[in-house]
Amino acid sequence: MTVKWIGKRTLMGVGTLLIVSFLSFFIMHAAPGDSAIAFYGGDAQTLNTAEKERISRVFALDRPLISQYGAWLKETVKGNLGFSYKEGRPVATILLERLPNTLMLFGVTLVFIISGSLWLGISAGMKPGSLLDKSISTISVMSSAVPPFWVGILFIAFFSVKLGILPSSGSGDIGGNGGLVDKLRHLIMPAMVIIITHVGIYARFLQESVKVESQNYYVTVARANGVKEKTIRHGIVRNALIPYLNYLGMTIPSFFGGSIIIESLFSWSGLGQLMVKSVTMKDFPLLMGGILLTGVIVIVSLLIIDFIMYVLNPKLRRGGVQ
Amino acid sequence: MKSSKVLVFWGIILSLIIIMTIFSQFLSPYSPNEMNMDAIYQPPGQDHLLGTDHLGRDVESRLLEGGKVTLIVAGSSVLLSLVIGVLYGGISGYIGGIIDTVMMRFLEALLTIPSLIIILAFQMFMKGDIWSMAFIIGITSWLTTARIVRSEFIRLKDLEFVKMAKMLGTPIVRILFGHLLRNSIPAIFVVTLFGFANAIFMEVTLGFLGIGVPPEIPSWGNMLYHAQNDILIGAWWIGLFPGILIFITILAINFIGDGLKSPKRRRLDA
Amino acid sequence: MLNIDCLTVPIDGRCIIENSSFQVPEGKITSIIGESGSGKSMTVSAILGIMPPGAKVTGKVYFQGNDLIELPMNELMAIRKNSIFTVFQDATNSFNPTVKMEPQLYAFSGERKEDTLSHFRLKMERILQSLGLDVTILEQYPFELSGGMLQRCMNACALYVEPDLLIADEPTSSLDKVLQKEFIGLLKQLNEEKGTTVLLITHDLDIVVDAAHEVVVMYGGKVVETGSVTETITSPKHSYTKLLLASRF
Amino acid sequence: SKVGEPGAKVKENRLVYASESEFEGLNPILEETNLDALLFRGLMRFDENNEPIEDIAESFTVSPDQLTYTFVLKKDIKFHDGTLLSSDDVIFTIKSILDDENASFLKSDFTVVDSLKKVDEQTLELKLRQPFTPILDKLTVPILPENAFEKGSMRTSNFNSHPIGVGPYMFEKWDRGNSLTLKAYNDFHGTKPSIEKVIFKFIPDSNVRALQLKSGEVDIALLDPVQVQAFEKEQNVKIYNVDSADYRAILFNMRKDLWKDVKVRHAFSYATDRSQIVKGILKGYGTEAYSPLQKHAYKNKNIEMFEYNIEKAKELLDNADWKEGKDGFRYKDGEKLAFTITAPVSDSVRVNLANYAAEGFKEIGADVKVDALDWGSITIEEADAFMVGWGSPYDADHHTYILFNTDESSLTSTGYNFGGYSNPKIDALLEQGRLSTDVEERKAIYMEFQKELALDPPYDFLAYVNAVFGINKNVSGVKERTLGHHGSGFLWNVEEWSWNDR
Amino acid sequence: MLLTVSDVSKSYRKGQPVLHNIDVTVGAEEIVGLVGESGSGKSTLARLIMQLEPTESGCIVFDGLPITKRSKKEFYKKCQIIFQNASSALNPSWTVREILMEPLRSQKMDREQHIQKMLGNVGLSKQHLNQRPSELSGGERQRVNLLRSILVNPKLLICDEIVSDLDRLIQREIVDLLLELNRTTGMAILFISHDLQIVEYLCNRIYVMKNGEIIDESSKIENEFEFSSSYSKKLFGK
Ligand SMILES: Nc1ncnc2c1ncn2[C@@H]1O[C@H](COP(=O)(O)OP(=O)(O)OP(=O)(O)O)[C@@H](O)[C@H]1O
Ligand SMILES: Nc1ncnc2c1ncn2[C@@H]1O[C@H](COP(=O)(O)OP(=O)(O)OP(=O)(O)O)[C@@H](O)[C@H]1O
Ligand SMILES: [Mg+2]
Ligand SMILES: [Mg+2]
Repeated sequence: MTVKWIGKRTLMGVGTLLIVSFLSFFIMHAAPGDSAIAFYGGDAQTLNTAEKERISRVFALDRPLISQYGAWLKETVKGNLGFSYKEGRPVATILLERLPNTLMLFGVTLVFIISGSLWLGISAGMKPGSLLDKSISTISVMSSAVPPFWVGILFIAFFSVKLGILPSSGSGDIGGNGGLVDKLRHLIMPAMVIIITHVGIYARFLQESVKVESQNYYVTVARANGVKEKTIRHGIVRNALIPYLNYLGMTIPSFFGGSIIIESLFSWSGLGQLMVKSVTMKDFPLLMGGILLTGVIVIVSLLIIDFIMYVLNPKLRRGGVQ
Repeated sequence: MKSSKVLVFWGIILSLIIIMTIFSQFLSPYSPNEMNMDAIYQPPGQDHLLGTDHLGRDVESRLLEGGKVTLIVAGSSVLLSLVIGVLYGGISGYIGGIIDTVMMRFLEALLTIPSLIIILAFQMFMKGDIWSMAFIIGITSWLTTARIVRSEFIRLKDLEFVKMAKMLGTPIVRILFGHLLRNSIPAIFVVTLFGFANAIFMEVTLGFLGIGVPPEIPSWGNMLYHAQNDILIGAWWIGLFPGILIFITILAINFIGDGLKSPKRRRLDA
Repeated sequence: MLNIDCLTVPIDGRCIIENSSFQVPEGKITSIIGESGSGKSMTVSAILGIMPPGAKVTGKVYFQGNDLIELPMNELMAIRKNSIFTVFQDATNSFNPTVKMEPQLYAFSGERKEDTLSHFRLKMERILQSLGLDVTILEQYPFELSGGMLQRCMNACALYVEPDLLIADEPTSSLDKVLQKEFIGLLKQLNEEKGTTVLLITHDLDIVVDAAHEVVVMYGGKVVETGSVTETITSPKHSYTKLLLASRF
Repeated sequence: SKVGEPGAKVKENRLVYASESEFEGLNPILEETNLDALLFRGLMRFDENNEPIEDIAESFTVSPDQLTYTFVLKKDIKFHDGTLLSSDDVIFTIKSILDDENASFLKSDFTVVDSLKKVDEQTLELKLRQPFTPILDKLTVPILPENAFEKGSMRTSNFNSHPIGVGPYMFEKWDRGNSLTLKAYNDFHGTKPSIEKVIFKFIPDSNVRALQLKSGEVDIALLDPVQVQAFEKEQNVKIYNVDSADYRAILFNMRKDLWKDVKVRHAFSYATDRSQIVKGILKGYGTEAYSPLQKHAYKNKNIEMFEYNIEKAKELLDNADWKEGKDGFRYKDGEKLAFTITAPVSDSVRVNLANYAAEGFKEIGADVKVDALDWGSITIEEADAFMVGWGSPYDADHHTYILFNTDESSLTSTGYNFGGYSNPKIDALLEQGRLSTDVEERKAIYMEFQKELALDPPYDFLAYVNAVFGINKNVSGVKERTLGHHGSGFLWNVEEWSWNDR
Repeated sequence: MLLTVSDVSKSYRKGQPVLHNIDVTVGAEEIVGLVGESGSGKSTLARLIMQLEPTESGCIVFDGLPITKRSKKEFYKKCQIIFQNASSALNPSWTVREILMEPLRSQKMDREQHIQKMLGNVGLSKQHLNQRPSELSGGERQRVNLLRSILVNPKLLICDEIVSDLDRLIQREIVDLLLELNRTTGMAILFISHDLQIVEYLCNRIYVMKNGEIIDESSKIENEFEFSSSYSKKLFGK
């Protein structure tokens, strides 16, 4: 049953990826603007019609869209993501350079956001009306009401310029060979900013669902019959996690969108920055590769989340009708 | 009881902000675009209550006028995303089956592409006015609403009163609106309010990327965008005030959304 | 054993229970009957101290000499754990939907009495069988069982725990006649053999006549009549009781 | 650097440059980067006065008909990989630029080249289709080593990420998204570099660049005009306010009816308050502009400078039949005096300029809007008006012929005449300036050209913007020269720079 | 026969049939009872008849015609169900008036008046019209439910344990109302319950279910039912 479920979900994931590629390909191409100009970036002013046509021809941008997509898909299925227009290097190489950084930032922030929000959300939700409960609901809203880039600039001004204890940009020391400690030092600030501005909302969400779950009849019944508090809490958390995970799954993609700004502020060379750049330059092969890669990351995360939900929710596992 | 007091308090705050921005024309001492190269970076004081910015424009006037823009962008984009989300999620949830599966995969796919990327791709639409900005934010932010509406519809669809309605021959439109939509309102309301806060952020974020509303139109977003340069110079007032207003507005919306969610609004079947 | 004095419960300005007093004598089966919505379940909630938000409780609820309403939370919890077991009215919603029956039943019964899991299994299997349930239900989830089955699971826990005071709110409402009889039989047996005091809420007069010693009649949030079963059945005083008795099929 | 990086303990002999953006590749004929001067050298090179002088070329001769150039190369110039540079490499470089497959952005510079001939390893002959004095400027193009390229497109070559040149610094390491390190090349044919390493650190955010300059994490950064003030008190940073030939102007798109009447163009030129722009937006780091050759030796001071004059502007509009309506805006045949200035969003100074100008035009009854768009979304030929930035410190022909000649329309030729500007007199002058070889004659031609241009303006010139760099106080050897766009070329003599304290 | 269920089977999970080979008929103007062990499949059968779930095998014929997708609409005009849980069958955000208007949507008559006239039949008063389901007592809700179904003028009404959670007095009221309706409008009723006294009081014929099968059937003869199987005998204490 479980194996079958995973198989089915994986297949669906592949289908989703296909839709993602199709959509992004057409959205990007349908987007107004001339790819030849975009291609020239800062030199765009020194570009005339003849040049534009020439560039379009070189990159086969003058072929019909559907055949371009077909060609792209064929290459991609073969495991070849093509060459970046701008850099001329294989897309896969470029992406792989960025991937570790992105996974690191994504992974670290996600781990802290999840563990932080679990801890805060559960402890606050279990004591409705307590000081902790009230302060978490207020502080979480407050923390999520400050724009992340503001927090970032303040952090730089304080930790880098004033105290001089943390490097303000980059994903590794420029002179060194990029050891792990060095990497982590660079990671602290961008990760902190994302965590601080996000953890509140998730904690809040969990807190709410813990509270709602605690109001359930079965909790009252268990309490009234002297069931151990530990057992009761265990059951509540288990059920409260389901909507929480659902929400987490729904918002994971926005991590990539949201982190773009943080990445550019801290010059953290991740996929988000790369994608923004490739959109503005209309570097389609790179962009498609980037979207596909984030797509894989997102879909794998969703798969993991769905799997946890599947384990937590016997209704899904038993294939019963709701 | 207590929560309703909170509701009233934040409701008043929010309406104050809205009223202030609506009547910005009468309240602001200068025209929001009036530039004065002799009065650049003036700290808050006599002539300019909240100081001036890098083009010598009055921060207070821009703040009021900008609020209008930001709130219009946020408000109408939320409205748009609400309409799309309700329709999409409603259809998907109500019809179910293979159509639902396909629609949900499609939605998942859209969810996977960071919306900022889509917005960047379509920034051409932003040319000109704030409505196109609202449009573009709206069209990229309906996904959560759609998911929520869908799950609400799926939940409600199985309830007996909906089954009864089908048996009573109630027309489908009435089932959709009268039974399903009307009972999803609490849930939709909450996501919509959070969506409002999100839209303000999106406006700010786009401002940060330099692709927000046109530069001659003031908005909290592009004020904040410029203000990041001003921090270094020490012109704290340019960023502080829009920052505070965004903060308070989002806070107000959050608490209102919350207040409406938590009281005993739960249905008897819940 | 249980002595309720002048119990009043208002919620949001509306009196759900008004000035009600009655007693549950030790070692007896006392039954509450009454109109639906008259406050029977709310009385149980008041006894256990699990009121919905916004509700206030005034009056006294003496249990073994302690006023439960005044009692600090930890002592109340100790009493709930050691002396009282309650079968709630809504059996379908009394279990955590995502946990299998076995750990849940263990938490309700075995764990309370600090029995080992294997000891629990042995005893529980016997009880389940006596209630016409298969042991395989232990491996199932609540949503896979019908309402009647879940009700019997709760009843099984009550029989397992053998508490000093058993409160049972409509314990047989989803059971058919045969199973109903069987459970009432076991209840009487428990009362007779272990001396368990029982507070039984039901709308089935046959059960009252069959099982209870004492009866309390509630109507519109008030206790309108108390007395021994035989007395009340033969010569009802309050007009509602009269009506109720007259309306047998 | 005071931030606790490993290098902080021993002050390393290295220079960290805060780079605004990361490059996609380092092939100088595919993309222009500020590393080019460090990694590569060309036949010619601009000196302190922006005159082309020999670099790789030992000497050259020009045929009397001005069509054939013969270059003799210096001996023993070695590429960073040790191979000798020969005339084959020069020919290869120019041919690659002309090869459509490579889509080089430099192609239009060399379309006048008719043929290239190798005479021997050290000598080559370049033939032009027509006389073209500025060809020497163009030949400052970096020379690429032919045998470093595999077969196939240059676009996907490994060279682009591991470049080889003959410049004073050679490629060492490229940590993508983070930094790029160059190290001194000891076989360099010019002055041997003193600083061991030059590191380009990619910091897209201008604030962060400034903050890092403050904290000492970087040694050089280009500053926004508004940021400079904050550094004036700073002990460790020296400000270099470098003159540049880089001007900003509002391009009138002559395809729009509005600009057909020269009175209207004049009116808007008069309605531009340039002194306020320099003072307010550029914070004094710039000069008021009135001519495209203002930073050139051929500058003409005796032309119309469009001194700010609202009354005159109004009068001109009145004469052009744009009459003021009740709402304060002007109308002609029921049409409102309105247009939009398009500006690239990535350039905040241009956006600010557009904004300020637009606001100022309201005073003469024009309803002017600003569109700040991404480069990819801008089609200059379709805009009403565009905020251009041109200006070259080099030959007078450089940023004039391709901009204002009728035949250089961006739509039909390889030129950059975006606005479809056409004036027979200007055409003739530009043509003469190109063909003439006599310095005095050329000067006269370009003086006349500037005068004529003011009478029939293609642009509303706003200001020349200086490049303001903040540099660590201990770096010496910086030589200022008039710079090109966006402070490019500031590192032109980096091999002569050195640290005082290391 | 008004309703003929022949040879219907159903299982939710493979190999565990909930219903097998069920044959049930309801004649015109007949009141039929359906009793049986808890979990024996009574509610499932009711849902199958109402086409709320697909049958696995067998067929259901109403008024001489098998019910298909296309005839479903017509079928619902003649056959109605009342679920056990009265509250969840009413839209919580509608008033009683709106709820009662629902079946009358397409009718041209003065609907308000019609409803007011009918209210009395189920013992509700005009003031209830403006209340919402949450403001009604359980008994009242069940009556609103009943009234709504009756407004359709069905030929057959299926009642799934509609009185189990109510007290005797309210039970009595509702049962008497059903009898009255049967007498005046000739509406047939399939009454599912485990309350034997009510079934015996109300029905002309009774089916007994156990383990997903109909194990017994008996008609009322001189106010008495005759059962053959041992389970039914035990159930009815005979
Ligand atoms: N949380 C609550 N808030 C407000 N009113 C409530 C709440 N819970 C119950 N009531 C009301 O209190 C009254 C008594 O409810 P209770 O559940 O005690 O009735 P009951 O006698 O147990 O009825 P039944 O036989 O139907 O179970 C009802 O009118 C009910 O509507
Ligand atoms: N959705 C479902 N999924 C799986 N099993 C189900 C489902 N619905 C019902 N069942 C099973 O089908 C059997 C019959 O259920 P049904 O609800 O028809 O019983 P019933 O006769 O109405 O019982 P009761 O008197 O308790 O209401 C039960 O064993 C139940 O567990
Ligand atoms: Mg009750
Ligand atoms: Mg049932």
